[in-house]
Amino acid sequence: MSERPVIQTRGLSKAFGFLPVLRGVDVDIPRGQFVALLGANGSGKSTLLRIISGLTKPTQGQVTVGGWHIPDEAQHVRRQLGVVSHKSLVYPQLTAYENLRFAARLYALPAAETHERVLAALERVGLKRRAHQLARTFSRGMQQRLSIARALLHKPHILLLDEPHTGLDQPACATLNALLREMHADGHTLLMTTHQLEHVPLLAQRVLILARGVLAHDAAPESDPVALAQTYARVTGESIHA
Amino acid sequence: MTTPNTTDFMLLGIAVTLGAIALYVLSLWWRARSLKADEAMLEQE
Amino acid sequence: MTAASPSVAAASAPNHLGRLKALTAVTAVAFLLGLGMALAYAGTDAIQGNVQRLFYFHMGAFFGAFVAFACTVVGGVQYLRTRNVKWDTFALAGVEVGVVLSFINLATGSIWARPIWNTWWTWDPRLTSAAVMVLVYIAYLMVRSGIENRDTRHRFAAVYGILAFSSVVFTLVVIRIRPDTIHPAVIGTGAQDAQGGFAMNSSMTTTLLLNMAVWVFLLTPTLMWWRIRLQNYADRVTQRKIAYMEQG
Amino acid sequence: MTVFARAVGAIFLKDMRAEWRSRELIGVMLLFALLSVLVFSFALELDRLARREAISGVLWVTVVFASVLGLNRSVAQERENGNVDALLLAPIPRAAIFFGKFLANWLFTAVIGALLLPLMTVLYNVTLASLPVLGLLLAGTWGICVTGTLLASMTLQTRVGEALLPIALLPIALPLLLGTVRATTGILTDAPVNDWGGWVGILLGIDLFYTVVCMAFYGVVVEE
Repeated sequence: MSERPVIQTRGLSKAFGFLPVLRGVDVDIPRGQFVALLGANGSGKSTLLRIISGLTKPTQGQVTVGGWHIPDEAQHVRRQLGVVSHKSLVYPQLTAYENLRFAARLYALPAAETHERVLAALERVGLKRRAHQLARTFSRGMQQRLSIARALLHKPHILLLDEPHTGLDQPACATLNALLREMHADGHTLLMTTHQLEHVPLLAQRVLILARGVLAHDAAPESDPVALAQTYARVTGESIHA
Repeated sequence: MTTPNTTDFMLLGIAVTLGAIALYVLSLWWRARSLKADEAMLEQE
Repeated sequence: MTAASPSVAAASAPNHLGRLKALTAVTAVAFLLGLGMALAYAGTDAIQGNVQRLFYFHMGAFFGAFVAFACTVVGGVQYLRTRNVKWDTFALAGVEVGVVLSFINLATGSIWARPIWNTWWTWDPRLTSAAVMVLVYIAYLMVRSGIENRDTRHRFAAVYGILAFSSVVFTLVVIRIRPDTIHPAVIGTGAQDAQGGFAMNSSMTTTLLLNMAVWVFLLTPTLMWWRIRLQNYADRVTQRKIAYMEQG
Repeated sequence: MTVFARAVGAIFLKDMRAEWRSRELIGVMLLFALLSVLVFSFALELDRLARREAISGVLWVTVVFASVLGLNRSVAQERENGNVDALLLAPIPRAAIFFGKFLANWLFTAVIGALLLPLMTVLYNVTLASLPVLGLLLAGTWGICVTGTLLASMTLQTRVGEALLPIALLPIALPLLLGTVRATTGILTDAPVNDWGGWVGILLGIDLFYTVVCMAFYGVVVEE
């Protein structure tokens, strides 16, 4: 691959006090790839995502995102990143429209375009009709869609998703997956952690498994969730139902 | 004018001063002792 | 443990126990010398009597506490710059020793005030401020103990330790800028309505200087050093516990 | 408009709008302040002279505890849905996040204080509703909110949570309180400016110091 990876880590380590969480992680993610990051609770996958997004400082090692160094050049990275978490990252007291307009101001989007772009983003996630309802009245799935609209508003080319399926029912998961596939088709680079293995073969091109703070598995996903669950159990020593 | 007899207060003050330092040193010793006990337990297992 | 965290380096720092014991012996001798001078060498104050002798420890304890709390600021700033745990330990030792010394400062002041001001305590700005100073640092210890994540604890402690120093500075300056305190300023000019001030003769000055030196340069560093040793020991034990749990 | 000012404005306006919708901060703070003033008026059966000496204490204790309630809520709102992460992910300086939150908190606290002035003027028959006292109120609440916003961001990350804020904040804010209470009492008792002017100087100095330190340290407090 001639192009430099969009996300690259070298010897990445993180310890919380004496407790090592990551112990030397090397990952290369090329542009446009959809990567699923798996691992047991406490395996460090959320920490890895937070380090890449610049929210957590690594103890040791190098991270570059889009060629910029983290955390020293994090301000250049932030515009390229959209982050969706299992927390909704929206204000319940504000309407969907107001939430996005606030995000637009934080990202200093041109004021003249804000209105159009907010409506376009709401349209994309199917919330346009609800633009002026309070986010508090939204179901979990709708909040998650609003969260995705928020993450996409400034047109980032990298999406980091920290367990986006948590708390969603079946139809909401399906809507989310459809949106994610669309992002991927658009050429976004996606890095997603999840506990629900059944979504992985539908979405990801590549599966990484973290175990005890190191990268223990790196391959294309098995097309069958059951086979993936077996791989997962073998690598992490922990069974998970698919 | 005669100098008042305030020796009792002086002695009380010195006792409090020495007592406070002694108590702190004792607390250091006490904490070190309980750490030693922890360490010994780790060694046993 | 593959990730060599700075804490590991701090925990395995050279021991220096011999030097610390020597320092402790010197401190003990010097402290007794200071005590002896305060009791036997310094002249008796004609107006206040023997209780005035407490003043040597009262001042010594305050400036010892001042130095200890200043160490907390240095430790906090250095920790935030380097993220080396040894600076956090330094800052913590400063707080604990400072609290003990400022307690001595308050207690001796209060005991002196009983015969001289005819009250144990008065809500004078400086006294209030000195009492608040102790409370700030007790709050520091409480904030610390409320945080389980070690890195977070060190960061918050550093920030709080730096903010807390404002109370120390406030205690020092309040007597100079506020005329309505009754606390006497022994050095320099103080409030007009200060009560209980006294003139110092040469034996008193010598005793004061010696005691200040002992409290600031010997007692405070010795106590802090022991406290740092204890913390390093505690960190080693914690590390071993974690290593043990990781195996099991 | 600089990045800093734009971000501060956006966060401040966002807080105003959210508060306009829910009224949860102002409502709780105001109710607490009213109750506190009433309880004090029963508890301290003050004669006319003693009232003028003690009233600034009643005012300031009430304002500080009301601000603690507001600060805890305001910072907790950012943590509930992980919103503080969204703020930290945006391409804006950390200090701008802090300053925006602080401005909103300051406004809420100052509004509560400003409402108390005429109320206490009526209840205690002491002329609190005057421009010098209002000025002191703005300066005093500035320092309390600037340290309070920083400390609430810290204490809400601890095990003890909301209960720790008053313990951490009160001793740090005490130099401010001592200054404001003494200056307010000075104004109320018609003392010459020389007697209490020094306290105003201390107050402004501490405000400035706390503002600089807290803005500088906010990044350290929210990073992980």
